[in-house]
Amino acid sequence: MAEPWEDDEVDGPVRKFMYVNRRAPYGTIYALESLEVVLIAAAFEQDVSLVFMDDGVYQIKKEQNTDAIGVKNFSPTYRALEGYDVEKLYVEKESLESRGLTTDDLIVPVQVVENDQLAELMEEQEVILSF
Amino acid sequence: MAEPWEDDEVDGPVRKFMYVNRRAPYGTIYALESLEVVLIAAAFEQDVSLVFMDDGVYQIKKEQNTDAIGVKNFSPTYRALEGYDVEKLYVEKESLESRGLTTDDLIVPVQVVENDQLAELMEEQEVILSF
Amino acid sequence: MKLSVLVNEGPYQHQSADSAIQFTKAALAKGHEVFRVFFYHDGVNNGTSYAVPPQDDRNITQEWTSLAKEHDLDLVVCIAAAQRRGILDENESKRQGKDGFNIAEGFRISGLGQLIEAGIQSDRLVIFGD
Amino acid sequence: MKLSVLVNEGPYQHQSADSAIQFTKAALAKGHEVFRVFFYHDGVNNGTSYAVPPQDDRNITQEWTSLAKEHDLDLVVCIAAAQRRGILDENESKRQGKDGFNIAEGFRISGLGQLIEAGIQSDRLVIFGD
Amino acid sequence: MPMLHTVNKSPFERRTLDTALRHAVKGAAILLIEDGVYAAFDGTVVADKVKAALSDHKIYVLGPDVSARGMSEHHVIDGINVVDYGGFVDLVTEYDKVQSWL
Amino acid sequence: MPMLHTVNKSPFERRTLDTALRHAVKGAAILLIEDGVYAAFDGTVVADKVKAALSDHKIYVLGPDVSARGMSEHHVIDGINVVDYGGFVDLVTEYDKVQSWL
Repeated sequence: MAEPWEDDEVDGPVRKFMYVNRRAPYGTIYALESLEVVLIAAAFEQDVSLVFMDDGVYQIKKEQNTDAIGVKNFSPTYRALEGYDVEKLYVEKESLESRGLTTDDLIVPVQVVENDQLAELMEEQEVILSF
Repeated sequence: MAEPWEDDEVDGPVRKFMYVNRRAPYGTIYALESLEVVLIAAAFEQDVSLVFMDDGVYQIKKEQNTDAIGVKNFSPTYRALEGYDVEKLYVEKESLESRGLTTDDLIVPVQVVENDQLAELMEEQEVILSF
Repeated sequence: MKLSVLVNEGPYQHQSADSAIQFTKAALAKGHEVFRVFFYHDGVNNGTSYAVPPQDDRNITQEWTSLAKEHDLDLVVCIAAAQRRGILDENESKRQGKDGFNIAEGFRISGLGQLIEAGIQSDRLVIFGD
Repeated sequence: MKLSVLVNEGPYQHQSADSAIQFTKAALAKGHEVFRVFFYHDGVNNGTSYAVPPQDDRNITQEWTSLAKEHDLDLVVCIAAAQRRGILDENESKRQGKDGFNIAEGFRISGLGQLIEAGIQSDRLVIFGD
Repeated sequence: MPMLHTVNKSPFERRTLDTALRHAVKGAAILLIEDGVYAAFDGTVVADKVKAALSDHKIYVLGPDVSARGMSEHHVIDGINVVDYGGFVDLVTEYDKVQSWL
Repeated sequence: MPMLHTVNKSPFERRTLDTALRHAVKGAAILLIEDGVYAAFDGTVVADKVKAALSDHKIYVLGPDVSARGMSEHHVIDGINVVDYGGFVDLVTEYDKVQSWL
């Protein structure tokens, strides 16, 4: 489906972009500003994957409520990713398990992968942006 | 010995200040800017201790040569601390040993302490500045 | 009690500044005196008047400015750290031959001695950083 | 080859900016093309004209400016990250009703699309950060 | 009173919590804030270490940072007390001094 | 060629090196820079882990960061190659892409 901003699109081949999210939300800004890159990137119609691993799995934890820390809760935006055709979301199994989490704790549907599968997936990419 | 800047001195009781240095030099600025605090603090004639622990022990590693990274080598300044009457320098034994270092590797004479001695020393302080 | 606060990281990148603001508000609400808030390392970037964060999020510099106004807080930005990072008041701007300055309302630029003084004069010094 | 560089931390606080400069110089010395250097997160603070670091140390912003001049480098500061952190060019300054601006010579402010474009157009993207 | 140690780093990424525990005398308190709060929950690979520390230390966790991260106070390890910013201030004044393990 | 992984964090403070090693396929290379260089030396508590990794990976360390920190190239673990910034650039172009484990 064509969107108005797609006029801005850069000509060139479709490349495989992977965004690797490894930090918890709120303690640092990387999670939020990584999400801002992904949203802008959507207009470029590249082949996009998102990975949540290490503390990055906490980015998509359900029930975030930031009222008492005075910071904006940006977690609902992850639910909007599907509307931007960002549909390949991977979560590393070991990262989830060592934190006592399951996919039921997550705000979006994801594909759970083992760390060696993830390593192979990374090798298949053309550009890796790690946050 | 009275120094000219001691006119700036704040009236009040002498307090026990401890500066805890836990980060390696050059990777981040904390080591350098911690040293800048210690030098300024000397004018206030408080009871000052410096601790080097964890990666902070690397701050006083001999033979630093920063020519090829284009950053100023500030390690000689640690040798000047004595001239500022900053003479209580502690290094944590376990931090040294786990990094394969000995006091021979260090640019200044220090007192090596076990972690439980260090814990007691910290309890004796009135102000702890951790970098 | 008399408390002082040290902020070592810039706003937004780390939560430190937010934590420091919430802590300071809570201390004031409990009737404690906040002797000084000192900004060191990248913490000096809390004092820029040039930031324009998104309207649906907090404005950390403005929160400091409001707190300073309401409670007559002493917000001190370290001069050496500020020079390294590009935070200037009008005097410093002239002295360095720059075209403008960006220190926000309610902040003042001064030396590291102000941090040591806060350590001497306060019953507690609480540090927020990375 | 065509390389691009992403810098995610401000100058001095972390070594990232220094590493990025040394890497960029080495790449140019080897005859590679540096398509773009993009500054994101606190990396935007590399582009402040207000910094006055001690004279016996390096001036990171000036090094970028010189590199840009010598090699016609494209130094792009992310607009959203810059607004959050108080880096403004003349246009932005007017638009936001500020008194001055602090973008350094050789840098330009633009959107995140420039980062994606660098990822698409370059053979390699190398990231420096914390 | 001995001192209050604050820890603001994730126990899964950094060794800060270990360092704080190794340098806290018996009776010293630990307050988990910011990303440090992730150490406070049951069912993680660090939970046993934190439970063991409860025999020598009172451990507190900052509630606002717990809620922000979508973590549930119900899953906080038994014996760890949840405090708000006011409680943080009280701890700072009750204990003799504060060491921030940054 | 598989990819180049860069690690810029001290192995004594962070788990970044472990993470990089766990996600590097056989044949991928590791480049230690900034505070990451501390992993390259013999006689430390992480040396065995790094030596074991040499069977699956070429490991490089950035010389300028080694000298800056006063560490000696003589103590670099056998099998780890010391490179300068030019060598860093060569690695970036030789391997298919770069993953920076920040």
